[in-house]
Amino acid sequence: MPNKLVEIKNLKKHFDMGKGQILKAVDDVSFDIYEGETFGLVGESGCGKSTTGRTMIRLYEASGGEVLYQSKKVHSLKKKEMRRFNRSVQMIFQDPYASLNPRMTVADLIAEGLDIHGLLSQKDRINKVYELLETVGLSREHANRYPHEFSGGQRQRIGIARALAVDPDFIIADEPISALDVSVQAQVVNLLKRLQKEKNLTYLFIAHDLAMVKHISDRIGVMYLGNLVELSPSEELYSEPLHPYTQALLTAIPVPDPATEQTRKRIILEGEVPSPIHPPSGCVFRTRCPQAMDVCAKEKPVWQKAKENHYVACHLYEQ
Amino acid sequence: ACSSDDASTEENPNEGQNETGQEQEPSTEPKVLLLNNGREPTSLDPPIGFDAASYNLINNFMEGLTRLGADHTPEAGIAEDWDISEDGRVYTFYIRENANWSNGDPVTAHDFEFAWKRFIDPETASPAAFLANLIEGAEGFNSGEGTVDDVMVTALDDKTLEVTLTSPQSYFLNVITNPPFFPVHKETVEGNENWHAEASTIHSNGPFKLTQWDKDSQIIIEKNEHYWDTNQVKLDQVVWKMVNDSNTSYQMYTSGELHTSDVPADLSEQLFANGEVNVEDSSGTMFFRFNVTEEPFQNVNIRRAFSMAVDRQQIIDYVIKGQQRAATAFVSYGFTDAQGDDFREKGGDLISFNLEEAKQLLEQGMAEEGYTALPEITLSYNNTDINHRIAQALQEMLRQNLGVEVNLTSQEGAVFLAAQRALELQFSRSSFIPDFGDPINFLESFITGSSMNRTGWSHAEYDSLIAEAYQEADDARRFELLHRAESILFEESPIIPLYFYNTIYLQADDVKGIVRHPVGYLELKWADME
Amino acid sequence: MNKILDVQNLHVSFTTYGGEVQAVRGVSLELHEGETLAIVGESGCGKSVTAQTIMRLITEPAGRIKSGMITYRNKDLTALSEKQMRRVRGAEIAMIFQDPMTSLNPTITIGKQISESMIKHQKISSTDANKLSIELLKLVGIANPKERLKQYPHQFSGGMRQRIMIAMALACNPSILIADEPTTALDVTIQAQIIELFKEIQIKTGIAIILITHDLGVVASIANRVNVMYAGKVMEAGLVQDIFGHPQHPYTRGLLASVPKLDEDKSRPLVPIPGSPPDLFAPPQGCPFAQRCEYALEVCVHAEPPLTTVHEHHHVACWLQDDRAKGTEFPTYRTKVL
Amino acid sequence: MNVPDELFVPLEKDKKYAEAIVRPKLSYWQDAWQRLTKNKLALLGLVIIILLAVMALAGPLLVPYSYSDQSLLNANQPPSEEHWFGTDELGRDMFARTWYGARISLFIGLTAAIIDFIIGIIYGGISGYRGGRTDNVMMRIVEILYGLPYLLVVILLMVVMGPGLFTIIVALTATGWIGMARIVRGQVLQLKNYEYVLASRTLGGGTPWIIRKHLLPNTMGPIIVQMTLTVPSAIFAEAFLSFLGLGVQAPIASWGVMANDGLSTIISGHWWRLFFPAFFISLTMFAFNVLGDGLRDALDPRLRR
Amino acid sequence: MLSYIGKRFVAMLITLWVIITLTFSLMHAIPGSPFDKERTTNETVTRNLEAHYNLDKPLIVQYFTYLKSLVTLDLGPSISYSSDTVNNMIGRGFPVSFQLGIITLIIAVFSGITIGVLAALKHNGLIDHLAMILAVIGLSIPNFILSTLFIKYIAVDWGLLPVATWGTWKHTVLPALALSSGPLAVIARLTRSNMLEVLTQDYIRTAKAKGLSPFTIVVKHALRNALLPVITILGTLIAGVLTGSFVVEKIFAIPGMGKYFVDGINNRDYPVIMGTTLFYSTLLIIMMFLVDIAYGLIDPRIKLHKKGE
Ligand SMILES: Nc1ncnc2c1ncn2[C@@H]1O[C@H](COP(=O)(O)OP(=O)(O)OP(=O)(O)O)[C@@H](O)[C@H]1O
Ligand SMILES: Nc1ncnc2c1ncn2[C@@H]1O[C@H](COP(=O)(O)OP(=O)(O)OP(=O)(O)O)[C@@H](O)[C@H]1O
Ligand SMILES: [Mg+2]
Ligand SMILES: [Mg+2]
Repeated sequence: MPNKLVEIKNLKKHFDMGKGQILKAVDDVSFDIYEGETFGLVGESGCGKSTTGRTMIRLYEASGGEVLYQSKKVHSLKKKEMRRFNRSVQMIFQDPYASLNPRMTVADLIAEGLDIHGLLSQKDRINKVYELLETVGLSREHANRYPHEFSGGQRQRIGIARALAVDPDFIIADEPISALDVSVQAQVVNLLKRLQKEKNLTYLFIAHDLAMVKHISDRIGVMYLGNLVELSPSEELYSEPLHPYTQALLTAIPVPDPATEQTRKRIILEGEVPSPIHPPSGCVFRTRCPQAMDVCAKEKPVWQKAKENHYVACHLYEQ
Repeated sequence: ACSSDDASTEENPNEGQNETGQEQEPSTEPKVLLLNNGREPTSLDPPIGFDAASYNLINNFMEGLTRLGADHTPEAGIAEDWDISEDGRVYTFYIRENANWSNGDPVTAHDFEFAWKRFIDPETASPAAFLANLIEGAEGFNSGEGTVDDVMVTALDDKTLEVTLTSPQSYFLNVITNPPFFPVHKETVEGNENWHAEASTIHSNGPFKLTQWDKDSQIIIEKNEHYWDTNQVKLDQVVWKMVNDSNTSYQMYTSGELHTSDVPADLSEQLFANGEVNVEDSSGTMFFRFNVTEEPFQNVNIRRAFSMAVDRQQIIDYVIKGQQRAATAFVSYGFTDAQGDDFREKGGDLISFNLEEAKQLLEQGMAEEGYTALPEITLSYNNTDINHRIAQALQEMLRQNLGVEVNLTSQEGAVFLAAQRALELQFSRSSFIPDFGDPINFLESFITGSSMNRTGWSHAEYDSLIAEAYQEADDARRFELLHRAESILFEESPIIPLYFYNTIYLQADDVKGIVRHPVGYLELKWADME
Repeated sequence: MNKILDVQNLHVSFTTYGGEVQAVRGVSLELHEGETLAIVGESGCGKSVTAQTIMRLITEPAGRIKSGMITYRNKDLTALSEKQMRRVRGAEIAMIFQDPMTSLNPTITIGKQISESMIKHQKISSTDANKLSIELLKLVGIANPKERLKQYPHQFSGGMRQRIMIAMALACNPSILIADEPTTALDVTIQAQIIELFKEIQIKTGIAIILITHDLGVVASIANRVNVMYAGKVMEAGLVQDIFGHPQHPYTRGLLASVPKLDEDKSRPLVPIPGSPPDLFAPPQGCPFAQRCEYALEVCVHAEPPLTTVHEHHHVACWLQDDRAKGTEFPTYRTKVL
Repeated sequence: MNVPDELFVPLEKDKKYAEAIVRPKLSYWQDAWQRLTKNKLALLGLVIIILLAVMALAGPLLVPYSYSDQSLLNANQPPSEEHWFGTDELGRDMFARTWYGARISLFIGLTAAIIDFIIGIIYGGISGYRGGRTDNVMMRIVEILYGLPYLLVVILLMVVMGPGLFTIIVALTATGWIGMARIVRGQVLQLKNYEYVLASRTLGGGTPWIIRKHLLPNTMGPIIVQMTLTVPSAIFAEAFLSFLGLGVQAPIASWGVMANDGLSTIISGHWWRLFFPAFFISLTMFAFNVLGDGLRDALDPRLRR
Repeated sequence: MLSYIGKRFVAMLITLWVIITLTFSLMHAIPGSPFDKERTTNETVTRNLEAHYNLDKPLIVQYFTYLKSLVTLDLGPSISYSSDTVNNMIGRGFPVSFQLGIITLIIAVFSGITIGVLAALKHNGLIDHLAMILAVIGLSIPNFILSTLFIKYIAVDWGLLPVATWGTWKHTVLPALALSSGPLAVIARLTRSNMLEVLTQDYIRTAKAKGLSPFTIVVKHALRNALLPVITILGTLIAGVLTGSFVVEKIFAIPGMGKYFVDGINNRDYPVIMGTTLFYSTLLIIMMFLVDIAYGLIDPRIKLHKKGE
């Protein structure tokens, strides 16, 4: 068993919306990430994936629970430790257009981490930038250009190079490919996989495209309305999805094949995702669950082991 | 007397009259004079509104014991006659039987006693209270050292008022033409603390009565039938607007919305050339003060050099352009002595433009002080348009004539005054406008410790001459003392006089008989429109 | 099936600081009654511009139709005056846009936004329009339509907003609905809902749909015919079975290959199309895809490939279709990629 | 189809430039400059400003009169060969005075704009970035400054500091920065949640770093527009200060003061005394506005496509 | 909502208190006193005057006395106009300035927005350039010059309107025009740039796709969203315009309250300084509050209660 790199224990992140309203973006989520693996996190828009990621890297302070990185509590790191943490853990952002400052050169963007930490001399710095550009499949000539001169896929690579610049061990990739074209998505995913192999990186890969997540992840967690509802190795999740939500999610993915599409039966979820300010009682998914039972409204399902390495929170599987 | 003058000068009929007089008989049309008061009067309570904006108004709807006549000397007003004691200190006034308030009540000596004592009362806090200091007991009461009973003003009966002065002062009759000495309607004043805030509670006893007071916008006075001399009053109504912008008031004048106007500085040349401007003497002097406690003006020769290097006529002709008279001394024209001679003309030019002498004096002064170059000199002034121009012209003049570089500093009015009083200014602009018509009012400014001195200059002989003049009952002798004092002032030259004020104004052709006293306030009693 | 829309050889350019962008360079397409035509292609290939040109919505004077004809029911839309065009928009051809978050006016209630075009085109009273709006909201599956009408866009979730957009587009019973990436901004479960909704509506109203997307899965699940665009040109057009079953153009194949499949072994790396599309400021002379094409021939960089017919309804613009290319060592791709 | 047969051979690999970026290589500033030069109106503005600046320096030297030489006999002369812009009420050459005044007015306008800019962005930047309680308190302070009678503040400044250019600048900027601060704050409130700012934070970027590197450069557009509005308002405010004795001291006159002094010429007909200063103020205003508009467009790389 | 208003009210009181205190200190810190005149005064007179207006007491006592009278909303007597009270002055002047101000605002807002919208619609066209020139003129020709020009030509030479003073609607035309030129220019420019921004928004394209006419699009869809920034400046603008302009009121001899702001300070009329400042600040703060509320009305997305933003 490889080492646990990150442990998330009962993590909660609540936003105060004023008027006494509390938005529970992440509500009691626990999972571990092992060294060298890719942990996929999927779920509908707004279910709290990004918030989980951002709380892990301390863009938000946690409202409850804790995040351990290399067994240290992230949210109580001292200033000095925090600087080390900032180098060790990096984030790739969803939107390649919004995540690059349009008024900085590519070199400055990539070297920003180096500059903040004052890591390298001027000469080493530019060499490092060149090296990184080549690593992500761009060329040196690009160093003095501006983000608007690049295509989306290229921009996302710049974002990746920026994350790599400080030699991190752990990268949180928050929907790094959602904004890209299919053909470019593949470019980026291949790059991420290559880098993982070369640098022994650990990823938290957030996305809502299950096909892509399955392709890259070792294990996958499924979130719904601030809760983790299922967690399993990726192959198993597809072959044997347990939670009704996971099942619906899997059938919803359109397959680029007209023949299968015509014969396929979808589980169409009725209605909309409830508001995280007023989540349903008991199981949060019950309002849309095709298999909802009476107990679902009363009791919150417990997080349980269904099989080896396969966890689920659903009353259907409770003994 | 005045109205007949007007009739004689008005002979040639003009076009405007044909137009206005087309349909109606001129006499049936009410005569409404449109005037500009500039701004809201500070108060219509006689002892309080101590400024022209208030007194020009009060002077026309109120009357004191005496009133300035068309010849600018005091004549009988509410008092039809008076006696003066031998020693010149006790005045007994006899009030007219037909002197009435606008509500019909008679004006009594008690009203005067009440009004004057109220005026002097420190509680009233009249800014003009010092004018009463020549009344026995007034100064003491006002400063809190005496009581009201010490004030020697007594109504002997309903129509007789007796006043005792501290010293024989012939200009007393002139002083009491000033509005603070006007009576107030005792009953109203005692009954209503805020009587002076509204037209309805202000009772008039003058040629006009106050009928409407729209604060900040206009004041209307109408002919007062209860006035003892109401037959002399020709106008039916006077509307005073409050236009505080000389360009605007000029524009209103040209479009017929006002009958008189000031002359905007930039236009004066043209208007003078067209002969549209009326010029009348006024009293008061525009001058500059040296601070004799500051270098280099501790030196009298340097001061005199500066003063002589100023070509006053040139500044008047090309900068001010108002046909003022150059000031070659401090006391302005218009004060006649016992012999009927003008004080100024008799006193002559005490300083005048003389470039040669100026240069020589400067050299001499600098040698005395051991200067090779003059210390830095800064001329300060409160920033108004005209001051600004004069200062620049003076600066250039001193540079050309004496080779002296002067810096200019303009300041906000109150800051400037405070600094000047505190003797913080080295060389500064000033002006003097007399409160009553006597040269002593000018000259007492420069006695040691006077709040008007502001030069740091102090001269024992000068002080004693003024003190002596105060006690002198004989006018001829008194004027002599004053002449001597004035020549000392110019031997010492703590000031540079520039010009004597005059009044220049535009006036519609059909308006006649407005009297503008050199010292005193606008007089409409004899005004008329045709 | 009647042809209701016929676009012939459309050229559209934009003048910008950087020069002229030739966004659409000779696109032809046709739409028949009751069918769904999908336009797919990478970002920036001119899908939206084509759609907006049909509606004559491109921003003038920067954007200009340089040549081409758009025939809608025997009317040439390019020749209509702006006023006449306004009668077509919304009433006959309706459009929904990519981003439901920004395409609704944030300061106007959705009720007003829906009824607006009915009041304008059908000259009905606002109370009638209101009733119809309620029906429309029901049609697109929004609960409590009455109350919902009074709410503002920000009070709806993304999926609901997209449905509101659809309701708005359907308001005047148009004969054509152009849907420009209607599901791109939504997540899969909502996307599935919307696709089902489209199908339903088409059955109910017989509307013809032009669906613009780059998600091949969506295309597979709903389209009858597909146009594949690249760099302002149509590369391949055909029935959905042809495109997915027998893709002829290397670009189409590349697109299909780069999509990961759920039931596929993940150790197989994805096959991306290398490189990025050409610059439309200076489009290449020959085939625009040549630089990224694995099978490119010398001819591809020199001359534009002509549109050839593979069989009825299936056309492709590629030199590999030329008989002379058949002799080269590349096998013509005929097997199923799935 | 007349395509030669020999072209039907595989394309050589090195002819493919798959990853190349075909767009012309331009740095941010080159790009901005190019856009600016394409904007004729903006260029015109720039040229006018340069000309005004040159004339401010050289103008007074072109005539044999200094700004202070009086010739009382020659007062109020209309423009002529001798006096190109006529003479003023003391017979001084308006041409020399106008260009001498340009020095003062342009200097004051620019300096005030720059200082407003500096204080405004620091204050607005902090207020917006910190948000919450800090922002609340800082905005209340702004309200207080708005509420205080400016005249009193200015008089106090004059008394404490005495007249002079420095005091003028202090007085102009005492409240002048507020507008700028509010604009910057509004922008920063919006920008601070952008992903590139978050990215910088995950890299360990502190507040000053983020404000300097990310927030400010992206707020330049509205800031520039605000700055262009500051220039003329500072020019007039100086005239007002001069009335309180705070302005430059006579006989030097700024445009604002000359325009003030020339007011009554509307009636007297000595139009040149008002026209020239007013015209040049308008021209400055115009130039800065069109240049500002152009700059705002030029600095926004999104407008490229 | 109520608690929100309550909180804002408390904040407003605190802000006002700070303003009062600072103004009080400032006005006593500058040289000069209400009784300093060029004209002769002597010490006794000054002393009597000071006693009369309670200025002989220590400053701290004066300060608390003032605060105490404020509780009863009594702003005290004027010193320079001794038969007047500050309450009366404001009560008299404000309605006049208010009337003029409202007309000014109507002109400025309506024409400003119209011009701005037209300029945006004809971006870089003739109207746009004309509007730009108009804005430049509006911003660079101060209202005192405009006022004088108007009087000279419109009133005197052409005789169309009265020269000055206050009374009928005719008297309001020229000053309102002069006053509105600056704000008009600012609003026009703001509207134009926001309109340009809004017109590129997706929802405008949606509206076009519905076949709506340009007029409907602008009025119903674009304007509202373009007005937010205009609303922002309206807060301070309204407070400024409604309390009158010293210069314009002086030139047109209008009995508004603008002059008290300046005269009060020139005369060192302490109660007037305090009263006008207090009045203006209160109005200003209320306006700013109303602007916040207007935001919410114009844009339903903006919530008053939202923290931090
Ligand atoms: N800073 C914030 N303040 C208030 N609410 C927030 C904030 N950030 C996120 N939320 C709310 O928290 C919930 C979870 O948001 P989050 O961004 O984590 O979702 P997500 O799963 O990443 O969705 P997406 O796939 O759309 O990115 C949402 O309801 C969101 O509105
Ligand atoms: N208003 C415009 N001005 C200049 N260029 C434009 C404009 N609109 C579109 N373009 C250019 O035209 C080309 C085609 O754009 P279009 O929006 O049609 O792409 P698309 O296929 O819809 O892409 P996406 O999938 O990203 O929506 C792009 O290169 C784009 O940059
Ligand atoms: Mg997210
Ligand atoms: Mg598109």
